[in-house]
Amino acid sequence: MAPLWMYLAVAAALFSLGVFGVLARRNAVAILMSVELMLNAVNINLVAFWRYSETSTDLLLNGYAFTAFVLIVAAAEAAVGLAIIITVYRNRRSVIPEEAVALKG
Amino acid sequence: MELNAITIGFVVFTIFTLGGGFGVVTTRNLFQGTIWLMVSLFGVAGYFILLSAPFLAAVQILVYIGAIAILITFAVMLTRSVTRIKERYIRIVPSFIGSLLLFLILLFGVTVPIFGSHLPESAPQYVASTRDLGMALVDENGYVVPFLLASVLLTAAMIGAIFIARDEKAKGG
Amino acid sequence: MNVLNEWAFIGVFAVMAPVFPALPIVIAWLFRPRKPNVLKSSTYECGVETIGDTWVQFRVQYYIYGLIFLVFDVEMVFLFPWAVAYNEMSLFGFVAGFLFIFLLTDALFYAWKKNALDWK
Amino acid sequence: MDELCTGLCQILVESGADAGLAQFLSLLVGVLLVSGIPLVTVIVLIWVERKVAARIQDRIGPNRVGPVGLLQTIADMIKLLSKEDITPTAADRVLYNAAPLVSFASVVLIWAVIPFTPFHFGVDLEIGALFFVAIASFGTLAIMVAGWASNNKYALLGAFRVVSLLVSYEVPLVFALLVPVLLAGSMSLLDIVHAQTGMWFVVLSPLAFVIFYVSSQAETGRAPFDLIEAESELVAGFNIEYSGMKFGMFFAAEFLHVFTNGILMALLFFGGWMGPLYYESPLIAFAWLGAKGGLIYFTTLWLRNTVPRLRIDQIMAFNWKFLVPLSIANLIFISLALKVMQELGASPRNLAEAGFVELLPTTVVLLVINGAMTIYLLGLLRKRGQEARRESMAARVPLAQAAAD
Repeated sequence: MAPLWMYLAVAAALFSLGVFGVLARRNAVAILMSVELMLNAVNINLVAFWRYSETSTDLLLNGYAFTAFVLIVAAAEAAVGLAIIITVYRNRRSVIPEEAVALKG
Repeated sequence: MELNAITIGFVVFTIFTLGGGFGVVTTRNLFQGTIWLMVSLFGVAGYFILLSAPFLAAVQILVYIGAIAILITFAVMLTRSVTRIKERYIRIVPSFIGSLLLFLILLFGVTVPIFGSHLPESAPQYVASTRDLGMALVDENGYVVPFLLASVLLTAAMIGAIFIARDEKAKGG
Repeated sequence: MNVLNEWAFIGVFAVMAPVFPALPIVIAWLFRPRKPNVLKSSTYECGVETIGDTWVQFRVQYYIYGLIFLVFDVEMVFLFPWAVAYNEMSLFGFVAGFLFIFLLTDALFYAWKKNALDWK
Repeated sequence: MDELCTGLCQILVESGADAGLAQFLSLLVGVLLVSGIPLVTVIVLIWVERKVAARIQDRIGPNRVGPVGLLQTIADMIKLLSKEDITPTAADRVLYNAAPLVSFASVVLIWAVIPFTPFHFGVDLEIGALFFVAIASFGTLAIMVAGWASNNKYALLGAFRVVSLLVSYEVPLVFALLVPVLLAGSMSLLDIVHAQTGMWFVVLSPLAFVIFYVSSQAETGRAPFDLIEAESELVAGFNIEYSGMKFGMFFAAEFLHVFTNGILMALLFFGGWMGPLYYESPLIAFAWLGAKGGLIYFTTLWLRNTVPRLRIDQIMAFNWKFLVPLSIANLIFISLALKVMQELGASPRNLAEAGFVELLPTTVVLLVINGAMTIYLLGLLRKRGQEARRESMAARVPLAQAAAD
């Protein structure tokens, strides 16, 4: 079994990749994908800590269930985020967030 | 670490996860970016299997590769001028330095203390099953409130997204 | 270890599964004739030159179907564990599950009433 | 399969092989054995498909190559091998070549969790039922990739329509799948079959089976949902730029998927390998599974060759306004009835240990509920059909008058 710190290191790398994408990419869809990367890095951490921690049986499911909730939030975020991008694109012909500062159409 | 199935799996999934993530942030073409994202998330699903959470792995594949990938490709096609953006990046240098710093902080801040901590090097034997999760979801002392809140969140997301995305001109009535 | 053995099987299977279709394709690659020309490898259309690139714009209805599907698909994250544990629950288990599904059905009916389900 | 792998592993280790290598080799042998079944089946399936289609259309079908044309598929394969393989210059080469592989692999991979007999199966995953839904989503993505990577308007348009069809029909499919999972209290396919010892699930919930059947017909792109092959509208759909063996792989994947769905329905609703004398020999059990799956497969072929294709707006309306609400209502009613009966003590909580007699009250109640729903639905459909007919008549009257003038 791979030790815990390896999972954490991979998750940290993935999270940083996501941060880089969010900060540096110009395209809103690419930024959204980078956010998904960050959320998944968090999920790796949650599951890894859940697997490696010896807590009482009451708390046995916390990491597991939390991951499921993160999945749901990620999906909701993707759905609404992409809808907003499509609408902004329709109204302003642009998918670059910097160009859509004034939200008043 | 000796060479066994788990090690091989870990290495393969690491290549998938980080390689895919690298592809997402560097690719010029957003459709390929979506595929890279799926490669990365497939790697994450592999980690879930290594961590004995196969249910989460299956759900990860179902939700991301089955649904979110499709949704992103639809959105990419709907915003077609996307690939014609000449520059991929803005403020690339500060972003790079910032994220590199973040990575180092995370690496040393999170992983180093673990070496000396009480956390066991090998994982405990008992693993919660899908049935345990199901029981906890409807338990008053468990997750019944988050369970229903998740439903409210999804409902709100769906109504909101449909409201936003609907073409006003094509409105039927 | 036992659990992971199962997944080792799935892993080997997953590596082998693309090999089966790849084999005939590779064999075909060895035997097939190669007489390429520009017209053959141009984009297939009704005999005329392709105008513009592939990225014709698509209707938003595709996205809306994808969206509703996404929400119902994500719902499965909780409904499958709920169904697996269902026989051990009390009546409260049914009520919680019912509320969960009912709230999402609301969203479906909203989409229905707004004509978002129609293919326009 | 487990004992076989372990046994083989032991023999290899005793003969001096490295332990890890021995394990890998024995797993490989297991994989080849399990995957051999679908790979051999698909060759027969193509022949069956053509023969049945021919019979329904009052033709003879392939009858030249080999006895009753049995070797036709082999001949076809040799023909496909000799075909020139054209990759359009505008295509994205890597993704273009990967798509048919993923498409076929996603179907073959489902067979890893299918229990052929009580003791012979690849693996029995705890999440088996979810596994095959998750794996099937690779197939959807492969179609999307194929359409995009071809860099052709029609291919992309076809892929979009097909993918939106596939994802739409996955919703009722999964809701219908929840019913056997809920009744058996497990996602493992082996447990689901064992839970049907007393009563097949098709009797407990015929509506769930019908929903599953219809939506899996759509998932495989068969008539009346065959947008994938809507030649007249979409040239040929997402695979227009594919030729030779790569096209053949999409084709084989579709055929295999139909039969796989037949087997899955036999497992989920028709008691899998159960039938008279199944415990006598694994071969009999295997034959029962094959017979049930084959019968369901035959009905899908029959349906495919009988009904005309629907328009895409009709397909979508049928799914979202009829099938999805129905599958949700079906799940809610069945779970409510089951819970009430369990609380009253009239229904066993563990179906695997319940006999036919213990399950009788449950069966009767669930059947009554299903019957009531079916009658209500048929009435609803009748009303809607009449309305639609009236509307279309009303729309046509001015046209006819204009034509008469």
